[in-house]
Amino acid sequence: MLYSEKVMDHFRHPRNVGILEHPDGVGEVGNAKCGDIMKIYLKIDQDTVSDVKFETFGCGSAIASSSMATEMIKGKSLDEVMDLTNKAVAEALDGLPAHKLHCSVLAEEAVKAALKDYYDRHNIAYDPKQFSSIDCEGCH
Amino acid sequence: MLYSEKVMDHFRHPRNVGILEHPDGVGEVGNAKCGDIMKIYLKIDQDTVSDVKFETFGCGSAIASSSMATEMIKGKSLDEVMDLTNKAVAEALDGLPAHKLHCSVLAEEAVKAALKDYYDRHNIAYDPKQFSSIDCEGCH
Amino acid sequence: MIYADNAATTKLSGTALNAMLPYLREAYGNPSSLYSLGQQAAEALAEARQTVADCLHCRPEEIYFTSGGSEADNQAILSAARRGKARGKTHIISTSFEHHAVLHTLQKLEKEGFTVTLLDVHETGRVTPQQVAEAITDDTCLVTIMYANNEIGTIQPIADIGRLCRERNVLFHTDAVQAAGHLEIDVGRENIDMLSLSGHKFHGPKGVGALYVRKGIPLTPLIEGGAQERRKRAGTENVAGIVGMAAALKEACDHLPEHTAKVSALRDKLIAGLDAIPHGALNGDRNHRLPGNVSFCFEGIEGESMLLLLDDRGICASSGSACTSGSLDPSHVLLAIGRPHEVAHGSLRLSLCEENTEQEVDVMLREIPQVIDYLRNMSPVWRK
Amino acid sequence: MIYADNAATTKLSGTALNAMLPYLREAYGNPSSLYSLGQQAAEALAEARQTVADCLHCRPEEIYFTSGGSEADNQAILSAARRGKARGKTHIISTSFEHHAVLHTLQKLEKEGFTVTLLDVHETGRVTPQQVAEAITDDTCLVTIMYANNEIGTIQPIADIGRLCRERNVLFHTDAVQAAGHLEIDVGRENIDMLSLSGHKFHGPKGVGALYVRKGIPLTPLIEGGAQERRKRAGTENVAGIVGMAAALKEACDHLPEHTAKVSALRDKLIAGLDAIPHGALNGDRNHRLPGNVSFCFEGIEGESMLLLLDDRGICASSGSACTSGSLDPSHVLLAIGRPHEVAHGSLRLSLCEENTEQEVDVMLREIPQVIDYLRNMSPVWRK
Ligand SMILES: Cc1ncc(COP(=O)(O)O)c(C=O)c1O
Ligand SMILES: Cc1ncc(COP(=O)(O)O)c(C=O)c1O
Ligand code: FES
Ligand code: FES
Repeated sequence: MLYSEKVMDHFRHPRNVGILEHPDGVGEVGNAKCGDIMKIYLKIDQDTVSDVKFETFGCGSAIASSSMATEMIKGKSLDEVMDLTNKAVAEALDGLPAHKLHCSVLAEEAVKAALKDYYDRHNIAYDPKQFSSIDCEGCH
Repeated sequence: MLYSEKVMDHFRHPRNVGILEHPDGVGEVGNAKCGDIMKIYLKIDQDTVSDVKFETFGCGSAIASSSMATEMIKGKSLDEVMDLTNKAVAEALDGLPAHKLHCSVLAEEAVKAALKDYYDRHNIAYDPKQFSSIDCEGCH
Repeated sequence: MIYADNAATTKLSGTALNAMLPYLREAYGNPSSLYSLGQQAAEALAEARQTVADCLHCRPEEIYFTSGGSEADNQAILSAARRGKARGKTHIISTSFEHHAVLHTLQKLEKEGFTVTLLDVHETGRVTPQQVAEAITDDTCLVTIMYANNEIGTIQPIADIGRLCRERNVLFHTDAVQAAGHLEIDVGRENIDMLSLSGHKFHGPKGVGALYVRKGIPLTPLIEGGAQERRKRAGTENVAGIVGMAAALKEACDHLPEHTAKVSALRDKLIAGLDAIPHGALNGDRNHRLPGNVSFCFEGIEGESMLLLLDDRGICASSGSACTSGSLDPSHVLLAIGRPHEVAHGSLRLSLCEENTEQEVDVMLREIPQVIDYLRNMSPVWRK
Repeated sequence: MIYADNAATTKLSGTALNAMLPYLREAYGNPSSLYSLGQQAAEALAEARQTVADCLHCRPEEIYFTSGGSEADNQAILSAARRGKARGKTHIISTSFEHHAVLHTLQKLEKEGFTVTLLDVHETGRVTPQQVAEAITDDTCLVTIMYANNEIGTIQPIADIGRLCRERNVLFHTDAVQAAGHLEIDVGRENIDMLSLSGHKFHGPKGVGALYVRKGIPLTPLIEGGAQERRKRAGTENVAGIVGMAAALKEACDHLPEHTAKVSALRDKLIAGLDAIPHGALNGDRNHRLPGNVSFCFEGIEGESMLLLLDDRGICASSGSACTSGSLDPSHVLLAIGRPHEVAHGSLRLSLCEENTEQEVDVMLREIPQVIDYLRNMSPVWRK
């Protein structure tokens, strides 16, 4: 198979699909031209991700990466969220095909974009360098 | 099959193989470098081919062509022998593959060379133009 | 399992397999060998050549066997280009939605100094003979236009283009990989100078194809070596494959009207059903299309996830062409007919053959809308 | 029937055929397709690639599947030449008795301005590493020397040539079409940069081959198009053929010592028997030769008639290489080892495999002298 069992499981049964009605932070990355858009909604309570949802337009590995990424940050402290890497997402999925690694990058970036949105909305200071520019070209 | 039944029959059971002890004319054409040599021995009685034998170094179609040519001239008048063509030999064999047509040319030439030898030996006048030059290059 | 990806490849027919088996078992001689076992193989090749020639209405000595459609396309185009260059002509006309076997070969030639005009195929997925006529210059050495497109199934006006090229004394090659065995082809009547086909697109084996080259047109080898294929294509012949391809092509051509009627009825039912899905659109002309081709774009979703979910439901389909699935870019064919990038990502191709059934069409018409709904619900770009 | 032409082609092994059948029947998916049926084919390709890599002692990503030995030779040489030209190097070293797939490709390159040195192979049919060392100049971009010759079976000092080329930083390609499956090959240990092989020479199917290219060496496609073979060889993969080739190669490699012992004993018995025929001579080195190769020249006769008569007696043999049998010229290989034209015409090649038996050798040793006698008796150049 092209994808691992883990990828297929998360693709077939994605966790946390949907939207949050009153999110504390929202991040959207990718673009439709490239065929991948991910949108992450965060609910944050006492520096912890109390709820998370995602919407994804994209391939199997994009959907699985979104699902896995939301699972990985749910209930975690914002510091832990900040430590999420695309590598960790891909590993948690038992690997992705080389030309699909960018999907895990997108998942990391969507999570970070949502977090940044939370900081911005709540006027919480952060180091902008922590949020690398989210750029479609970068992952090709 | 590469060759017709007729060719294979003459190849497998060549007629008139051998040499004549006291021939009236002998013709040898082709050359070993090209992989084909034919030698025809004629016995001539009253302007008629009373006996003919051949030796051939060559491929299946060269052997069959020699055999067929000798059959075609045996018992024939010298005028009839002079009319033998490579085309007639090839047709009598039910055709030859294109790259093997030169073998029938060789057979015609060997017969003519033997006839010319007979004329030369017996000081019989003939038109030299009737005997086209026998040339290895010609049939390639 | 519902196999609806016959444009990617087909199931080997029983007839073709049975024709092949002797050459995979006892009749293993090399066709270049003199002894009977070899000559038996040589005769099988000769028969296969005659069969393929009969199907295309040409002479056996105009058929060259290759390892597939790609090789045939490469050789035809490079050979025509060499001939053109020798005469000082370095302009080639093609279309923007050819198969990559054609487009990449043309790109290679561009690097060598050739000028390539890729004609627009419009929203219909068709060129017009007028476009070809206008594009031909004194410098044009080749027109190469596919018989039918592999993704959207549109059929080109080949006979008209052929006549025109003959009048203007320009070589005409057509990639008929999707057409052979599916459409009636007569290379003489259609004034085709060179034509490529591939065995596995009409229930023949994979890895074998043929190139028709009209008598009198010089052909340059792509693969040099032994004297096979009258010195135009070296390499010990894939005897079993060639025999299988010929048997499959004959079977397809013998049943052409019957299969066409059956398959296009299934196609039309499928198209009618999918037409009902909102924000979807049929790709390519509705009428001038291959009997088995159904191609749609659905907004708001991405093709690969659709295919994976359909696979879970036992439906084999494709999105764009199979051979570019390693790529992230949307199909150049869909872009060529004017689909925006984001829409081109949501394409679905179902390609049918005579073995598909009406029940299968019903199942597809039940499952596909469900899958599209499900994915649209998950999509941030879909306004629910 | 006694089949003694295994250098021309071999009988497909039962193992290989059984490995192929599923891919000719139910597992007909296109390896580029996403759904399970396609991925099943993709996995079969991956496994076959691993198998071939194991046999050559390289990595699977260094194996490219082709349509045969000729295509592999063409692509390797053209690709190395392109790379050389880009670096300003246009000199290629080869030998005078390579297969035409190599020689004709080199001739094509000569027309493009390359300089080709063809090393003498002596009466032994072998080059020496010294010859290669002396021929290499700063302008040399490629050394291409066959692993073993197809007509006379002589094995070249590949490991020594490989080491030398590596030291001198020159690419080294070897046409191992006759060696693969018959000799132990280790591309790493032997410093081989590129290697060609062909399935049907070791009981695999016809029309499929492989090219090994060491990691890091750029490879240019010969056939452009889809993304198959990591974009280096376009065209829908001959899945069944590739799987069959891999199975056959594995079987051959697994039994190599055992088959070598058996076949070379038969070979030596045959050589000893034919040595007794007057005015005959073994072609090529007696020791450094393929386990199955027996090649003689017999004076005073011509090869084709010998083959036809042997065929009548149920013996399949060859004279020179099968693929040049359309030609009237004597074998360039026999001329290269110094046989005069007239002698080269009288060549006989018997090539054995592990399925041949001692009784078959006895039959050949009875029949061959009779046939030679018969033909010599008919020959005007034979002094009786
Ligand atoms: C040494 C050698 N190289 C190349 C080839 C070509 O292989 P193929 O005919 O499979 O293309 C052959 C056999 O025909 C061969 O013996
Ligand atoms: C239109 C068209 N041309 C060429 C090809 C290439 O054929 P093959 O993959 O058999 O080389 C294909 C299919 O893959 C095709 O659909
Ligand atoms: S493909 Fe668009 S973000 Fe990578
Ligand atoms: S081949 Fe020598 S005479 Fe024609």
